[in-house]
Amino acid sequence: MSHPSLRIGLTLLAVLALASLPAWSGDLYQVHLASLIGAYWILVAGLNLVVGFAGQLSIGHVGLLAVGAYGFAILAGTVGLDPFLALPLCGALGGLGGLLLGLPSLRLPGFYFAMVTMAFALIVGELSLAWGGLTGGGTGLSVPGFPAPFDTPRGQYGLILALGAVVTAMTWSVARSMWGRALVAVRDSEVAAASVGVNLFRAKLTVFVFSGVTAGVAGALFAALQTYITPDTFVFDIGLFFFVCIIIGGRGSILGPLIGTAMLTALPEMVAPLARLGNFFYGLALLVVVLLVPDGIGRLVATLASRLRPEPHGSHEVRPDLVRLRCALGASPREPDATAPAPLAREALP
Amino acid sequence: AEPIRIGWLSSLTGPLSSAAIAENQGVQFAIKEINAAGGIDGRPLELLTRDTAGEPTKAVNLAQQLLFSDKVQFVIGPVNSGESLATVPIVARAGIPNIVIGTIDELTDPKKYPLAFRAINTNRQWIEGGNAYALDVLKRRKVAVIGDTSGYGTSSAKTAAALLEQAGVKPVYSVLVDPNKTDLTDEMTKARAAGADVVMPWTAATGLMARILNTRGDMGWDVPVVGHPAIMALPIKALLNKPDYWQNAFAAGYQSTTYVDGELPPRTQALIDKIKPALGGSIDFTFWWVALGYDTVKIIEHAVRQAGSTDPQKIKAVLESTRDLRGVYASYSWSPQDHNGFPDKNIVADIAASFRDGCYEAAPR
Amino acid sequence: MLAVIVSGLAIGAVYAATALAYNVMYSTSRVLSVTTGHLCMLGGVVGAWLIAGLGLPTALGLAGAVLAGAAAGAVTEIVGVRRVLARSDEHLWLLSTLALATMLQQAVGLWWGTEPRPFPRVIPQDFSAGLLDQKYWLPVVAVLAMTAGLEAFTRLTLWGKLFQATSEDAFAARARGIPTDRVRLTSYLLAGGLGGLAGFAAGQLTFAYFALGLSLTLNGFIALAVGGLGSNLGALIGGAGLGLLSAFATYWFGGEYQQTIAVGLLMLVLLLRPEGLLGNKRVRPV
Amino acid sequence: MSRAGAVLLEVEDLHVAYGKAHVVHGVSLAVHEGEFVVVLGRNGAGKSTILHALSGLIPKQRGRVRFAGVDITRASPGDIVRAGLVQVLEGHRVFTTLSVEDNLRVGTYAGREGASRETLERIYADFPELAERRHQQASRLSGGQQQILAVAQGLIAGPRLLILDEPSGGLAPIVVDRILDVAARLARAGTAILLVEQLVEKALRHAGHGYLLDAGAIAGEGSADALQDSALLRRIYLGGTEAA
Amino acid sequence: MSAHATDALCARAITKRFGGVTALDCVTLDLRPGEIHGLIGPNGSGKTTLLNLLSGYYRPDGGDVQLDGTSLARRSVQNRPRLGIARTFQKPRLLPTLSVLDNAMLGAWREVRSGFLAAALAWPAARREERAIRAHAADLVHGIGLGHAIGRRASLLEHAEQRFLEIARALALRPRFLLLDEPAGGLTGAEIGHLAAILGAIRESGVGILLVEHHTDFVFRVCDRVTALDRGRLIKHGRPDEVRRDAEVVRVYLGA
Ligand SMILES: Nc1ncnc2c1ncn2[C@@H]1O[C@H](COP(=O)(O)OP(=O)(O)OP(=O)(O)O)[C@@H](O)[C@H]1O
Ligand SMILES: Nc1ncnc2c1ncn2[C@@H]1O[C@H](COP(=O)(O)OP(=O)(O)OP(=O)(O)O)[C@@H](O)[C@H]1O
Ligand SMILES: [Mg+2]
Ligand SMILES: [Mg+2]
Repeated sequence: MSHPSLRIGLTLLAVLALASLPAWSGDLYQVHLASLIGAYWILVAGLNLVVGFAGQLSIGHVGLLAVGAYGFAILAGTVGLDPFLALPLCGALGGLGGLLLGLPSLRLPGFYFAMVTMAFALIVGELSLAWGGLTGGGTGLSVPGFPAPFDTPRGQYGLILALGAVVTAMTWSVARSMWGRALVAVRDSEVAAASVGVNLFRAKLTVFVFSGVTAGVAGALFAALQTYITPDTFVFDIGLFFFVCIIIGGRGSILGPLIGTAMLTALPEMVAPLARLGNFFYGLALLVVVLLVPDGIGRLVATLASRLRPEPHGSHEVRPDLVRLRCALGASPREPDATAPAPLAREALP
Repeated sequence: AEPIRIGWLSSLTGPLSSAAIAENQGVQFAIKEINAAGGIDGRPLELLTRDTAGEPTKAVNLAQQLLFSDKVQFVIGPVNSGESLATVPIVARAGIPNIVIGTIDELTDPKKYPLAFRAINTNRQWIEGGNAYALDVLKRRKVAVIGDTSGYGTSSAKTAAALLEQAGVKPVYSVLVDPNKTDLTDEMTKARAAGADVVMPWTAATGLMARILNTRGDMGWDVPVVGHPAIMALPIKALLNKPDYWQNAFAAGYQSTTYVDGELPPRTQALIDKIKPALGGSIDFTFWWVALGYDTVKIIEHAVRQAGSTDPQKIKAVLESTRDLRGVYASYSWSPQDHNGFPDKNIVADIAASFRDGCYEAAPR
Repeated sequence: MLAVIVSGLAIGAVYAATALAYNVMYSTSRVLSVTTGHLCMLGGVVGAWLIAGLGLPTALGLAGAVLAGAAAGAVTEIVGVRRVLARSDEHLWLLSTLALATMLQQAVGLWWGTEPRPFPRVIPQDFSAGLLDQKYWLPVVAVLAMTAGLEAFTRLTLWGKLFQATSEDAFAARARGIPTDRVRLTSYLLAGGLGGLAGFAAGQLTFAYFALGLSLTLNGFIALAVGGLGSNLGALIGGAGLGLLSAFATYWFGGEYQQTIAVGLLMLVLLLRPEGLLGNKRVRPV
Repeated sequence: MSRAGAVLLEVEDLHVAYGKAHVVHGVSLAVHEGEFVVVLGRNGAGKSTILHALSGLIPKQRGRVRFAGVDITRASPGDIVRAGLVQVLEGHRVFTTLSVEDNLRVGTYAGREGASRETLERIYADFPELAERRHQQASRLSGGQQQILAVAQGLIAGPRLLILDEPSGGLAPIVVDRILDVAARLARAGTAILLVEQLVEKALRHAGHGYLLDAGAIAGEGSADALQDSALLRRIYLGGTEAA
Repeated sequence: MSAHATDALCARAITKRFGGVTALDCVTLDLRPGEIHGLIGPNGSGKTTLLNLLSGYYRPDGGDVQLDGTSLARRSVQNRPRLGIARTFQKPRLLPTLSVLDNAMLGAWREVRSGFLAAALAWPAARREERAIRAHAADLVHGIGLGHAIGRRASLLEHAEQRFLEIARALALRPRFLLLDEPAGGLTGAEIGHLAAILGAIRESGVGILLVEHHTDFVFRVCDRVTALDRGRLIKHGRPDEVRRDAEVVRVYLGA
């Protein structure tokens, strides 16, 4: 890892660049696109903990996005709550959705879990059509915007940027905390995780609910950006898109998926032929990543960086420091004799 | 002179692309025609076509792009209702006139969307046309309503049932089916058991429509089918088990594209004659989409000429005072209170199995 | 009521056939491929294209459908499974087959169009046969024949044993001189062929439609998980059960809650019997 | 060194690595026609790794393997089995979902063409416990019976060289004795045997020649009798290498 | 065998069957604080199985596992580390993408008091806790001799380093009892010497160690007591020198 002050400087620079985007980008369309990326990212950041860290392959998060979006349209629109009150409620709603989905499904093995999440997305679509009284059925619902100063594209962008920064910081903290280690353990070795006392199901469920909360918030913001939502808005492909963002970004990387989200949202907009290919493009991107860079671009960057600055090939010799070990073990300090050979068996037995 | 930039949100690929492709023919043709004649007041038209693939999210992005990046002066479309619901408010907020070609009722609202003007009929007009034929001409009272579970299907079926009840007819059977459901035997059996004497499908899914007709035919049930224009779409023909399953089926259609005594209205015939060579000499899709696409551009031409500029407020004023603007597809009238330009009388009932040059025979009265 | 049962069984047969294709691929690789439903979809589309589009005789259309399915199966194995298994990362095959399925569906959508297209008559039969129409019994006959054939194959032939040996312990199988890569490829070819056949047989029921794949991948999986992973008879029962349940659910509640009810069945079975109705307890899924 | 018969298997400078972990460092060994050779070494010394590399199951980093005069360094496992080099893996790895008889049939898949393939009946005569259970699923066999089945699976392929990797693993001594007796009988009948075993004494009692392996390299070799009393063997085998 | 079982981890008359195989047949063993208890026996004699029963991976078919006199029958695998029972694996189970320090820190999971939200919001208490765990883990990593590799990804470690890291992770748990499955497997002589020293230090701190091992010299040198198994049965229990001389043990395991 690079020098901490350098890293802080770079982070500041990136934040500044992002914050001033409305100023230097000439047109509102780009601002809208950036807002959309931001809203997606809020979901992807939470999902990343589920997919990239805990290794649970959820391909149906679009269902939770829809829950948040409809929640916002109903709470802030139909019910008439203040949007800033509705927003956290949508997060709670998303979390509840995550809990309901996670409780039965997180005990299932990989493919089973993936299929159930996919089915969940379809069920949410089905229910949003069937419960017409609440959701407007096929006609959908119009979504109110946020009050001034967040009612313009630039204002919306500011709001999303702020929330996105908070969520990023949260996932960042989680990833670097004991929870992050526990989640990676759940992904890479359930045996190791259990051997240190990680409750696998609880850990998975916790992080899944968190991803539900971010998905709910993202849904609310997404709905406000769309101004109008119908069941057609939440096609299964979007769930696939989120998933691909993470895989391309790199599992176990925090910022890789952000790059993935930005790239995959912006590329088809910029390159018209890609838009024609639609899902084919996402499929191809996923396949190429899985076959060629299974660790994703996040890891690729890290690998390249470490290659530029090769670690001095350290020794592999194990040299115990018994004094320090005894200290760490909190043993009664007998005679700290670091040079003494291995203590032999005690003569007498109890 | 500075060109007039028109944004055209079209779903040229993806599901339900056939209507958009046809409309695109009309739009392109009108643009070419006007530009060949020297543009509008000397200003050429520049068309910016954007393919939404029928996805609302994409449509929103592309609408933003047209409005803010490309800075268009007019927006036509999008084609599908779901997309239109999402983009109309955005175009409205940007203060750009929007020619709406979605049929969902909510798309026009002079207060919320002061610059959105609809050229196409509303869904309600279609349904009223269908209902009128079933109730008043065929004299049926026991109606079975079939919708699909898509957004469009559910809302149409709901409207249809509501309108029927207003007319004092409560449907004897009403059902929503998955558009990809492979078998409709039980729905049709139930409809028959409920005593239905007319089946009214309101779905734009051709596969489902074909299955309804096939099931009716296979059951040997000779009940008239009256409903959404998808009944008479040409692809249905290929999906039918037997050609004569298409008999005794009627759909809401347009006066402008209906043969009366073998004759089309002169304006329609003229456009067909003009455009046919460009289409390779034959028309194998529903022609009214072409006419509609053609008219959207002509409406813009009319507005700009009358207003003498592309100023949105002036355009609004012109359109709101337009009466009986004669297009190919319909004659349009908008007012400050009503932004639906399509008059009820332009809806007629057609015979489904009467496709010729993209137009249809009028249903017997 | 009879109509509900017949149509439920017919669509259930398609789910069962998809579940069988899952089983065949799983039997050598312990991989559940997302492309499974797309193999059936290809059978329908290619069959319709060859017969209705190119005007070939029905028998050639059938052969083409089976070949197309088999080819897609082979692509799944070579591109999506082989390298990933060699790297022995448990999760990656889900991603690679998902990627392939997405590409396949989109490619067919671009080429064939996104509207359902008709599937020609396979056997000359009048349309007035009602519930005896071929569109109902063709898929059922096909899946019964497939099940019988597969059971005979696994029980009676040496290759069937090789399949089982490869899946149980590929390393030990290689030590016995069994070319496990070839065995696995064969199973994917076979699964693809079966999928193509099923898609062909069900063509008149489903029409030739590009988006059928994903729905079959899901519903076929539900049939598989309900019946029990690895059991062909279970696939048959699971498929029939799911088909009937969907049909009756639609009959009673309308089509609005179809998916919800299907998944409800899945969750219920998984809660009560995680290994499925006829599944082998010892076989750890995935 | 005086070893009878022509060289059947010849391994030169074999290196094997798992990723970056170099496990076998330049091993060379030979097995002659009809010879009974044992390889000894403690846990993790790399014995199984060498055997897997010989059978083509894992890639070789470097080195050359010749079998019956043919270079099989890069041959596929199938071709190696067909050539007559057959390995019985450690840990009674049979196919438990198949019946006993099907396990044996699978064993014939890559059996040697033209060679005098052991017939089922011959196997059943040698191992009556398998004959009794021929239609039972292999999962029902006890560990010892499974190990016998694994050896039988190897025999039915008609080997010229049979490699046995720790056939005694988890078995009762009496079963081990029978398996080793069968191996010795095969060796007398002309099939070469390469045995890896932890039960040093039993192994050396049957073997003619032996190699000692330590940390992925050959630490010593010699006739079984010579090895029996060597200090090297004790040191390596009982892990007495630590400095103390 | 001690009759009172308080302050010890005990297996009481444990039987475990797998299908037809009886992997353990009425085996009793107690592990006391501050002692190293060796467990030896031929391959497949049930050593790993016994260890798995103590750490909760298997449930016994007969008998009971007790800690301080109370049954652990209802405690799951994930629960036992919280009671202070740590273990290592015959085949190291590390997290390949994490650094050595992170792997060691994972061992301290049972000390984490702050919840997910506190971690996400980087609450001061959570950060303090994190710092303490990091410091302790770093001490252990250095102490056990992996200071040179503390920032290295675990996938880049040599076999011996992996084994030591597993022990460090188990120690991060601050265990009362430590179950080691063949920790010396594949180590060189010098490394085995280091291991012996480390085990000594651990014993001094009052931790009870169960040592499953094939390196008999090593076992007899460091252990306070040794139990020998054969085909699931306990054949000898006692001081190292007693076990080493036992005729049965020599016959089935040590050889003449
Ligand atoms: N698949 C693998 N990946 C990485 N390392 C491995 C793998 N298999 C074995 N090893 C390592 O290679 C070394 C040699 O292992 P091998 O199995 O060849 O030993 P062995 O002599 O057969 O031991 P045993 O008596 O336990 O069978 C060991 O240190 C082991 O940990
Ligand atoms: N999960 C299991 N299923 C079936 N049998 C098992 C299982 N685990 C262990 N066994 C059997 O139980 C017996 C004891 O195995 P265990 O692993 O405890 O031996 P061990 O003493 O640790 O041997 P080693 O020294 O080789 O590690 C063996 O016969 C083994 O095959
Ligand atoms: Mg070995
Ligand atoms: Mg063991």
